[in-house]
Amino acid sequence: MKEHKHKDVFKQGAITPVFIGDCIAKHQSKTTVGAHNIFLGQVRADKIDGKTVSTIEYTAYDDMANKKFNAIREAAFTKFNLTCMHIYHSLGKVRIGEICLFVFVSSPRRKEVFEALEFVVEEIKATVPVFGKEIFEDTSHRWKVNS
Amino acid sequence: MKEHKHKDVFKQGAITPVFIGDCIAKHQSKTTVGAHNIFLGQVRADKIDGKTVSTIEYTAYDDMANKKFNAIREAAFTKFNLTCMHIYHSLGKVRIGEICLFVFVSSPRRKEVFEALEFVVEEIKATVPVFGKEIFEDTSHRWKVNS
Amino acid sequence: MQLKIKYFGMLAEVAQCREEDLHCNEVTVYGLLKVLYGKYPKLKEKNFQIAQNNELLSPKAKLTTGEIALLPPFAGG
Amino acid sequence: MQLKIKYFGMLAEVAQCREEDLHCNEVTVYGLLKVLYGKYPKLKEKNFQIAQNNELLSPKAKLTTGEIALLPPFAGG
Repeated sequence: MKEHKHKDVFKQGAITPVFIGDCIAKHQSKTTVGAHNIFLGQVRADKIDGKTVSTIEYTAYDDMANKKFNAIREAAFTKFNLTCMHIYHSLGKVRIGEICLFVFVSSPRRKEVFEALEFVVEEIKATVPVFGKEIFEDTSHRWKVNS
Repeated sequence: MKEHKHKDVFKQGAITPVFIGDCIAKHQSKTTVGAHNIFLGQVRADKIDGKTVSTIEYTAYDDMANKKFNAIREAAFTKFNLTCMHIYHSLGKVRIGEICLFVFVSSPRRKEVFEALEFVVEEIKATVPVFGKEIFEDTSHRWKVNS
Repeated sequence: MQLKIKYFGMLAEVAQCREEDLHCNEVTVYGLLKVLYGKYPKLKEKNFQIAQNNELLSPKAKLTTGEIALLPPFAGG
Repeated sequence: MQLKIKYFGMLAEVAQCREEDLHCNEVTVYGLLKVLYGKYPKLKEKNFQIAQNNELLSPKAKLTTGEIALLPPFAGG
């Protein structure tokens, strides 16, 4: 399973569209791939009690998070016929409109990527210890809970 | 429904990673969006009877294709809570490893984008009159059939 | 009835043209198919559908003057 | 038993620190919770889980010397 080894999931700050474009470009040499599926989580300007979120600050329990990302990765390669898979998650501050999660799965066939991507995203939300501090425009904050 | 009006689905030649990155960047101003889901169809170097595909040349029955793309678009906005949606499909020659289909859906919530993206991609495959000529390295060809 | 027949994909190879004008006394899809099979016997081996006004037609559907498209299996994406 | 307690997210606000060393005579998660609730009464109002060795523990699970993490609801992505 060496080729599936996970590294550098966490990135400091937002994940940029240029980084995502570069990642897509790198997959053009994989000519057995017929379908890519990409999930992007973007920070919303949610309004709560009249205040508007301006930034989310992410923290994680790194050791456990990395172990969980690896487990998700191994499970996805076992369950689905994937050629490759990448996960990137932000740490630190990400402003509204910026991207905080980038999951990228590739397979010869499209059916595999739809199922695999949803599986991976739901597992990340459920099992990876990442915490989000929603900071409002007035600098007060609230702790984010996934729904 | 004016804001959902469809235009310019077809693009001559491959869809580039830079174009996709730019399209993602343009969505950073949409701060009600929490989730994007992107499908990319990439041309595979399939081996058939000992010959390897090098290029697919796409043609379409344009009038009907545009009508079908519009119908898919309207159906997707009716069925799912989408903030926006884009479809791009190549015409002409696309080499192996290059991207020929780019579908991009965005919503406040992730559940919506997973369902919407699969719906849109399956509808495109089933209802849009696009034809693919798989050209082998020796310049012979075969007509592609979706599975 | 005056029709313009458009051939797509492998069907353009069979007809050796992308479109042609055709005068046809038949008024249904089924009738048109008989005419086309007579003109291009190899069409009988092909899997295709017929569309008019951007919609697929059933074999019993009535034709109207104008453009008709012969569409092989779709292969988008 | 010597433990290092790590507090994440809103729990670090309750404990007013990110980690601390704690000597604890209790050997189960349930016992540790009693100690922590005594030290930080506001923890009782919080929804959280306890992990050791990168795995979530049930209330009856045994603790071992070393690092313990208090984890509020996950909010990745």
